[in-house]
Amino acid sequence: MITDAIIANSPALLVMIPLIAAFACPFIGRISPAVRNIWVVGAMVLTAAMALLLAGEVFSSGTVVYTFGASAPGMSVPPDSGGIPVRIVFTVDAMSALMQIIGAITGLSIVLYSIAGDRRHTGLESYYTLYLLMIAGVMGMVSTGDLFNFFVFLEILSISSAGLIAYRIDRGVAVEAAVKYFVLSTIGAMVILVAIGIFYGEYDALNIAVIASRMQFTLLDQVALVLMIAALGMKCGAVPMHFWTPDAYSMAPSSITAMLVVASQASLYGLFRVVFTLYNVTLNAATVGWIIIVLGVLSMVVGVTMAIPQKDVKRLMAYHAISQTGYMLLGVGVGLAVLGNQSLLDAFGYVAMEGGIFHIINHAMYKGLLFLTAGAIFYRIGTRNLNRMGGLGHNMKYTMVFFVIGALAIAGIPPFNGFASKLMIYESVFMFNPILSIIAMVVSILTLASFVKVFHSIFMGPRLPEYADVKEAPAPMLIGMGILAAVVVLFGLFPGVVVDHLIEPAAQALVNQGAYISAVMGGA
Amino acid sequence: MRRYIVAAIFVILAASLLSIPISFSFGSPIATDMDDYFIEYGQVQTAANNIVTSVVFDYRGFDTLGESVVLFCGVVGVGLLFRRLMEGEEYEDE
Amino acid sequence: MLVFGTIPYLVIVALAVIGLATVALKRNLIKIFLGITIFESAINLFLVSLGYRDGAVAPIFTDAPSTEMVMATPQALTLTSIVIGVATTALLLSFAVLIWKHYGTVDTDKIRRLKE
Amino acid sequence: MKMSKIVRTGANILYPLVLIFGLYIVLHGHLTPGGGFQGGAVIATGVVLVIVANSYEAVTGMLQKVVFKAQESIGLLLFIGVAAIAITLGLPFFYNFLANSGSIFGLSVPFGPNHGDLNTAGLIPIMNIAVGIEVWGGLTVIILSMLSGLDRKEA
Repeated sequence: MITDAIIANSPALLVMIPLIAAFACPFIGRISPAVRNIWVVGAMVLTAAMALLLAGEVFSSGTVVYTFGASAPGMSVPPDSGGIPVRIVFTVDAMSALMQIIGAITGLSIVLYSIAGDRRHTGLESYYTLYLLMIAGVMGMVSTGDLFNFFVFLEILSISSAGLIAYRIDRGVAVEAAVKYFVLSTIGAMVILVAIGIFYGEYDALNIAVIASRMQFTLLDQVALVLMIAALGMKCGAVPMHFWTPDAYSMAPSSITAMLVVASQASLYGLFRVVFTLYNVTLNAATVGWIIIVLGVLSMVVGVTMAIPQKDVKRLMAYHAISQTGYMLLGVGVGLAVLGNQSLLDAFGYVAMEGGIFHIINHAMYKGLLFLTAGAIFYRIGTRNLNRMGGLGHNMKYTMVFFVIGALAIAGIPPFNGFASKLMIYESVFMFNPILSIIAMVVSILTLASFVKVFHSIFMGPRLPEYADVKEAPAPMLIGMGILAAVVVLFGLFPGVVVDHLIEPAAQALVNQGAYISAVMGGA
Repeated sequence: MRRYIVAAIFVILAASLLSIPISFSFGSPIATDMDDYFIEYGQVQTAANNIVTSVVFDYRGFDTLGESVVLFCGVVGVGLLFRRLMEGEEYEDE
Repeated sequence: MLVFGTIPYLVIVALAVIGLATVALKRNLIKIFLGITIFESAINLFLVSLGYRDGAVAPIFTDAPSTEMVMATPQALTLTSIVIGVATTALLLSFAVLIWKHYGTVDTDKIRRLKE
Repeated sequence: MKMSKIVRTGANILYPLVLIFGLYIVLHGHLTPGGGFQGGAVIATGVVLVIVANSYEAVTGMLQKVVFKAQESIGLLLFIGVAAIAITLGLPFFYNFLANSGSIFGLSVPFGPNHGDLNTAGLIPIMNIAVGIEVWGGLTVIILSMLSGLDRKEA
């Protein structure tokens, strides 16, 4: 009875659990820090369990539709409404479920990491409240099937992130980074709202499925598409709009930086959802596909070239994050460019999209891991400047191992997960356009070179006198990093299983617009 | 150089936004089916005379929860920014 | 009435461009935040004017005889958008206070310590 | 900084009226223009009026941030709580199970013009009250936080 209710309401509970935990967190935090930590970890474990439960449901029996406030969760279309959903509908298909798994795994490891890492700081109950709200924002963004609801969750995500980026208020630079991030993301969100208003004015609907089924691709729709791509591209840190990324990523606490990676991927999910589900074949797929490919290639090249001269380890990793976002855009963009052509899609389009989508989950894992190791190093030695580090491999062996795993994964070295997704991208993109594939490989080599340098300057060399008594990172931090590292290795060892069971349904769900529409509107 | 880029962006933006007045006509919306449903059935279904409230709290109640959460985020964020730091609490060295 | 049907949206476009121009061209943080607020207002106006029908009344049933009513959803969306705007503005102004505390100025040219 | 006696007395007289007006807007959200957000904002304006008329130091003892923070959390928990009751009844989140049920706030309303009854609309008035409590607390906390963040020597 209770399990039935939980399964039936899992899409709502996925957002409700972090929200309720966040609302109560200021109270709980007054009792004692230990109780608060248990509360936050418990809420996160429950959320992760709910995400896995829901994902199991989605991957076994197809898209889950949850209608808020209807007489039954599946009743998205009221019988007397003439076939239109009037309420807010959560539409969880394979792609959403994949993003929820990413959010759940990363969120859980980050929270384990932060209960050790931030013990000596003030304002922690606000910190965890905002952290839980960030989780709720990500989960809501990837689950919702309603454009305005998407905007609301986007704002929840940006406001909580902005507060957390400025967490280190004793330094002006952190506040400055937060201002930069927040001004840009507010404008981005407002631009998205203009696009939503345009859709509303044209079709009198806010549900993605309804708008998709009525899409005419008029002049207004083209304007809305441009606005959406620009705003969501900015939120995910693609290159012409990337300038907030290094500042925000380097100034936020490391655990928040790892979460910001997931947040930017939720925006990437939004971009894919708009392009594939909202427009699909009505748009000129080749043109828009090439726009996304160009964004991706620019991100790859500019990101990696900016990364190489950086002295601040987190700033360097932030530029690498931009560069890796380029791979996802490239893979999915190639899939979009051949969307209308079934034979090309079968030949390499699906593989390219699967590579791009696989890279999303891989990137969240290894980049989160790298930022967490950077945070552990900062926690122990108090600097992020590469020139002042050295010889830490003697004292922080586990951190070093985790860093090596993350660095090899980001550089695309087998047997780690970055290799699996990059190989899919190289192969399929080569059939589409060899030059793009070669650029991607060169960028990967540069990434490896950059991380070899970083590894050498942090861990190698003689034991420095000022770091002689540096200890290993505390155990909860290592557990948090260990979860991510284990996922990185597992995905790298068994890419076939992951691709078959998680990635391929997600790619199919993106391409198959008709299934999405009929899931909401009941085959209408 | 930067000024020219900004100016170019503005021209593009204004031009694209001008498609709104070209396509929409104030006072005569193009499609109205969802809102006709609200006006016709909202009063009976939710028993509220104010259709806007029935949309805000019933049909789109989840949005309203989201907007309260946004306000909560703002409040917690402002509280986090104006907190008092502990004695000797240091985050960075530079 | 093509002209009347166009003017409100033209005003909205003008407001939006003014707001964004303030954000892009001003150097004072407070003015930048004001620009964001103006842009938000333009969008709120846009949303609420989408639902207007000529000669219709507010969608609230009272003892007054029933006539045509304007669309209700845009008003709900605008309400949400306004509240989000309040939270945004509060956070932005807090940032401005903190920046002023650290640097003694809110001029973006003088406070830019982050590397480009 | 302290305002003149006239302003302070005026604010003290106006404050209860503002409070009652705000509560009216909150409670009648399902019948007249208004609702939880608007009413909560009106009440918070009343609090600001008191702060502006008296000096900040004089009101900090009376208006404690902790109380308003708790009020905000309670409002939100009430909101999500009443929305979640539906789950325990086997209905989806946010289902308005009180509307047209005959119990509290449960009277039915026929279609068309009528003069309205406070005892209608099911969960909507309860949610309005919850949101009103939340906005009242939230906006007050924002104002108090920002005031406490200012350097008192400058003011």
